[in-house]
Amino acid sequence: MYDPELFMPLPAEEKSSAEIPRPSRTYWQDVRARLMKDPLAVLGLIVIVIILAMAIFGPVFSQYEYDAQDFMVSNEPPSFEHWFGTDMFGRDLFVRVMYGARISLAVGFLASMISLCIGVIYGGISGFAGGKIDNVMMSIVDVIYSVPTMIYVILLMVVVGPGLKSIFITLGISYWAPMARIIRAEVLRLKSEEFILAARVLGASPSRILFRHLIPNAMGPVLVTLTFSIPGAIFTEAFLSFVGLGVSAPMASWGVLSSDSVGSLPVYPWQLFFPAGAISITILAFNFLGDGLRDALDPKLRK
Amino acid sequence: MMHMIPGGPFTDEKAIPSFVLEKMNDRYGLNDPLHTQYFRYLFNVLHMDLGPSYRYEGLSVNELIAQNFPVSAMVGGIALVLALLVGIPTGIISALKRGHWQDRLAMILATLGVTVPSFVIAALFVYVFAWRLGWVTVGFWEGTSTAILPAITLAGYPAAFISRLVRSGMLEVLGQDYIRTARAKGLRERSVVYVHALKNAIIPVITYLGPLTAGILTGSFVVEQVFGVPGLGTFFVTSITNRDYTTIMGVTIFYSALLVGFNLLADVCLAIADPRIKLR
Amino acid sequence: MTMLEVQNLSKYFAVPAGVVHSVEDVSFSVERGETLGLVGESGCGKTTTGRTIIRIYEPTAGKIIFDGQDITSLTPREMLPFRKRMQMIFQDPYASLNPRMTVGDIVREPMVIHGIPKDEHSDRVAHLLRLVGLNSEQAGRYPHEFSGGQRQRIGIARALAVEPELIICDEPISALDVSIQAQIVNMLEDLQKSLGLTYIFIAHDLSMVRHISSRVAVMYLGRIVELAESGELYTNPKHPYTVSLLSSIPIPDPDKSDSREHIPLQGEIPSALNPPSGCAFRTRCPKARPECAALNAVLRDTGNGHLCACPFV
Amino acid sequence: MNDEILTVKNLHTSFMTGAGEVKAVDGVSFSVKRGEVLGIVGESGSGKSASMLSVMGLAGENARVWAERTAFKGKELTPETVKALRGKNIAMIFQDPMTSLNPVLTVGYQLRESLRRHNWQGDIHARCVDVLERVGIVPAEERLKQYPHEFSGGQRQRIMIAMAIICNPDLLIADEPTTALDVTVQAQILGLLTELRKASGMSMILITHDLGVIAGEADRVLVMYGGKIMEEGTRREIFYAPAHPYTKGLLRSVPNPERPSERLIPIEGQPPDLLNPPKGCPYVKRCPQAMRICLEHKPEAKVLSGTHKTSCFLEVKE
Repeated sequence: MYDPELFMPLPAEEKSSAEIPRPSRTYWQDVRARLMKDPLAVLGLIVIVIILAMAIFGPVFSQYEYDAQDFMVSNEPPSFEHWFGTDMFGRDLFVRVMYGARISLAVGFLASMISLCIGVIYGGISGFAGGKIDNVMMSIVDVIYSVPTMIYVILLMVVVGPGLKSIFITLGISYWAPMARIIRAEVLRLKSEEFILAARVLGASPSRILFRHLIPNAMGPVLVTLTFSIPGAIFTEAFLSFVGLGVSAPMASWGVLSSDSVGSLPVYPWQLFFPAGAISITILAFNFLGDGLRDALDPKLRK
Repeated sequence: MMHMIPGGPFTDEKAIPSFVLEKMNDRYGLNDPLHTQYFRYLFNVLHMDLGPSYRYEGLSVNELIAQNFPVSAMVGGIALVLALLVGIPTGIISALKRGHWQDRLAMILATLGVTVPSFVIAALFVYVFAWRLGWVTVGFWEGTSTAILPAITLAGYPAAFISRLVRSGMLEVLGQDYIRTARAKGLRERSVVYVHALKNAIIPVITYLGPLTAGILTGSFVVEQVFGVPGLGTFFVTSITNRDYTTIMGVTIFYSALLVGFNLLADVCLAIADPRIKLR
Repeated sequence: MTMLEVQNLSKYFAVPAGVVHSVEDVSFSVERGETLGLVGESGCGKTTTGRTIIRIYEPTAGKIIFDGQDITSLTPREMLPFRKRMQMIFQDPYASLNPRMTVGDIVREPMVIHGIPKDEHSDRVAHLLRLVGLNSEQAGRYPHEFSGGQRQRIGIARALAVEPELIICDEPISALDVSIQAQIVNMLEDLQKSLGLTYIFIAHDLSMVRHISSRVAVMYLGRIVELAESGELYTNPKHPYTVSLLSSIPIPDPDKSDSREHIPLQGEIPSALNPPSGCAFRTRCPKARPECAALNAVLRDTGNGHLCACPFV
Repeated sequence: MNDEILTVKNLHTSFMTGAGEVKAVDGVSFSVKRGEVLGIVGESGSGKSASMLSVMGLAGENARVWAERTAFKGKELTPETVKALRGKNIAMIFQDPMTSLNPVLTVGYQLRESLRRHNWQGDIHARCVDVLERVGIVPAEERLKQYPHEFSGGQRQRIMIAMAIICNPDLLIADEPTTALDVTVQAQILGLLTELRKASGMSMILITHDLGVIAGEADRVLVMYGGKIMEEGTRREIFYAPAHPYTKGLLRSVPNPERPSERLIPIEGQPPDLLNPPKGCPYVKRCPQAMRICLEHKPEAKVLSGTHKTSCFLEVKE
């Protein structure tokens, strides 16, 4: 069985040919690939897209107006005419829930964006500056933290007065504290990484370090926090509306719709069921997406 | 800050004669310069006096809190204990049975618990248990028996959150080097899990005690309302609608003091559970 | 010709528990074209010394003179031209490259910062990658697609991009496998010859330091205890710490390992928060005497430029 | 045969990861004799730790372990019998003393629980004080009450050793016991291990990447690469008459203490990708003497002398 050919020296080209290069992928392509492998996260994403689409286009295509009253059909149960039934003024609940989605989602996204902006700037400066500035800035956050957010929000709402605009403002300026903490922790962690030291040794300016090195690397946790803070804001809005501090009639967020129907719950349970279900499903979808995103970004799973 | 609110506490639908208004403002010291009012209030708060209520004539905020808080404390206390009793075991089970049906079920329930708002659960409970099944009455406070349903509702979110916390804590701890050491020593799986792993995995739960209390507090605002519990939460929400400044302020200060207390308690527990942390 | 002179350099850090004396009154000079080794165990201040020289840390006291100019208190703007002449290679090949940038961007960044004309960038990146033994087609790839040794090469290419004269190598091989370490050390030696570089080589692997360095300084608890020509230091160590340290290095040769004398040290390095008085090594020194607690252990020349901080040798 | 404490034949271990199956150990056979020190040397990913963890049943949930035979003192090992031996007859110490002790339990508790588990006959407290004193942690009475964070890295490794020897094991597996420590502390720990071994006559498997440590401590040596044993022999055979190109390359790539400034001869190339291992010899891509056969076929171990074996086609060729 001796085959002298097999014992010939192996030329250098053939050594390297044994190497199969894996396709080059950027970090975000990697994350997306992992996210798409998570069925719950994909489901969450699909649900969010559907809800968004319904919120934006739904009311336009409906034959009913969200504030059109029709006493002939008040308190109707769900039917072919009115999919979710009607309320005590005979308004179509399906349209009102879709319209409520606009408000709830707008609150969720805008309030999160406001708190994200404040949090990123505040936490970024605090972590980047370090030392005394950091101590003072974080003490302020700690004080804000010591009062439960909801009490803080309620007090602010009482001051600013109910309404959609106040909800944006209040949520935006009260939800930035956790965001600021996360950003700061992330910046502090990254700041001592050797690639940041390398940039400093090269003489990179603080703004270059911040924008080229720190922020792109801190984006992962920020994105995760954002996906969790959107449902948080939606929930808070619903909560506020429920205690009577939300948007005023005839506008209707999901919270207002739920709140309005609590009184008639024993008789017309569907009036609570649909808006409450919408809130729950939306929050659930964002949570699935957030969980999936967090796992996809986890460096421990990276190979 | 409270003075920025549009409308005063005595602006009402029906017009009050101006001299009455004047007299009332005088009685509550609202005609003094703002800073005098502020320092007087601060002084009183430091002496545990939260001042008189604007709305409930002849009652001080202290008395009102004393009147309403015990009910809330009972509901909240039951909820707290429930959250821990349900959350910790389910967390451990789902970590140990990772990937099995027990874990899936526990995590689906936990996700629902975290995502379904408390007022939705509250309303659902009222509908099912009070109206459909007629097991409980709502709106009449009859002590402990009526406290159970609101307590379960309040415990939902924290129990779910604790369960997730314990699960991820256990999973992380079970991958640590010292667990490998414990196994290499030939210890029984029971002692590995319940002594070596649990003692470490429980630490985040202790840290969560402060926020947990805050969550139960704020949850009580709506849950008490839906169930008709005559507690501090209901009272606080009513005060907001009534613009009863001193009461709002007073209850907020009371809540904050309560939270500071619980945070302190949590810190003490943490120092006991984790020898690396020293009390300063 | 002196490239770098460090005079009485100290660096303290304030921590909640007190003040850490990381670097205490360190003086040495580095000649153009040589490699100065800086060795010691963890916590001895060798990395802090390197980072203070390159002004990532602000020195607490002392002077840093680079090519005849005092750079101790230059502003970041004034420091910029010196950053072009003085670079650093880091320890952890996984943490020292920005994971969100391509290899090409990483090597190009120094050129952007130092205003090298844009049209030269691509050629220079390709040239640098070839210089460190990588393929210039790999410029579009991300750091996580490379092995530890390859990543360390990328870090070296980045440092070389500004054509520096002095490179501080901060434990460049300690995170690498034995078979890869030799690749990197050989490459550093080749680059030194072809580009006329000066190195400060920080490491805890004494045999590698001996191999690459012309002179070696031994640090203990923030101070230099001995400094000599590399051959002299290893064959004729004078400070009791150096003697024990050298006797502790495992030798990859069974017979020599068996026959040599071991001088074990008692205990471990004391805390830099609260260093011992007098000679910092006295708490572990096999030859400690009562007077060590009070003496001022400064480096002195024991002949032929062999400096030692112990007065009893 | 009675002389063999541990026998392992044809061991395979794979780890199931998100990116695919990692073949960490691929057909490893060896034995440890009474009283000897078996050194296992290899670089990261060579499978040296994974093979020992597999034998001990500690490789983790995502590991698939298969072996033709594993035996302890001639008795076949099963997953159940291994459990009974752990901590009592076979003890293990790990690389990172900072993370290998439970931070929330006292040192005393962590020592006592081993004794309790293995039904120690005698005074448990006295035994704890005794072993702690033997590893040089004094005053033992007070230090038993302390927590791991109150000790330095070297002291924690001493405590790990105390925990390992507390039940008088027949075999101690030391997985990179000094890698995380400074050289002077490393010398202390290695000295301590030798002293304890000589006093009790226990065998030891010493896993390390440091050729110097192996040269000083081991009686016999296994050289591993890419999940396989490349060469096996006595310490002198490995260092003075290496047969495998990898062993030769490894020895050449560290500075020669006799001629310290002589240029090093590195092993070119990068370590193999274990997700995608080469079909033949794992070293083929870096081997200066690689042949065509090495690309497709796995070499069998060839006995060169009573104690010296190597897996290389160069030996077969001659």
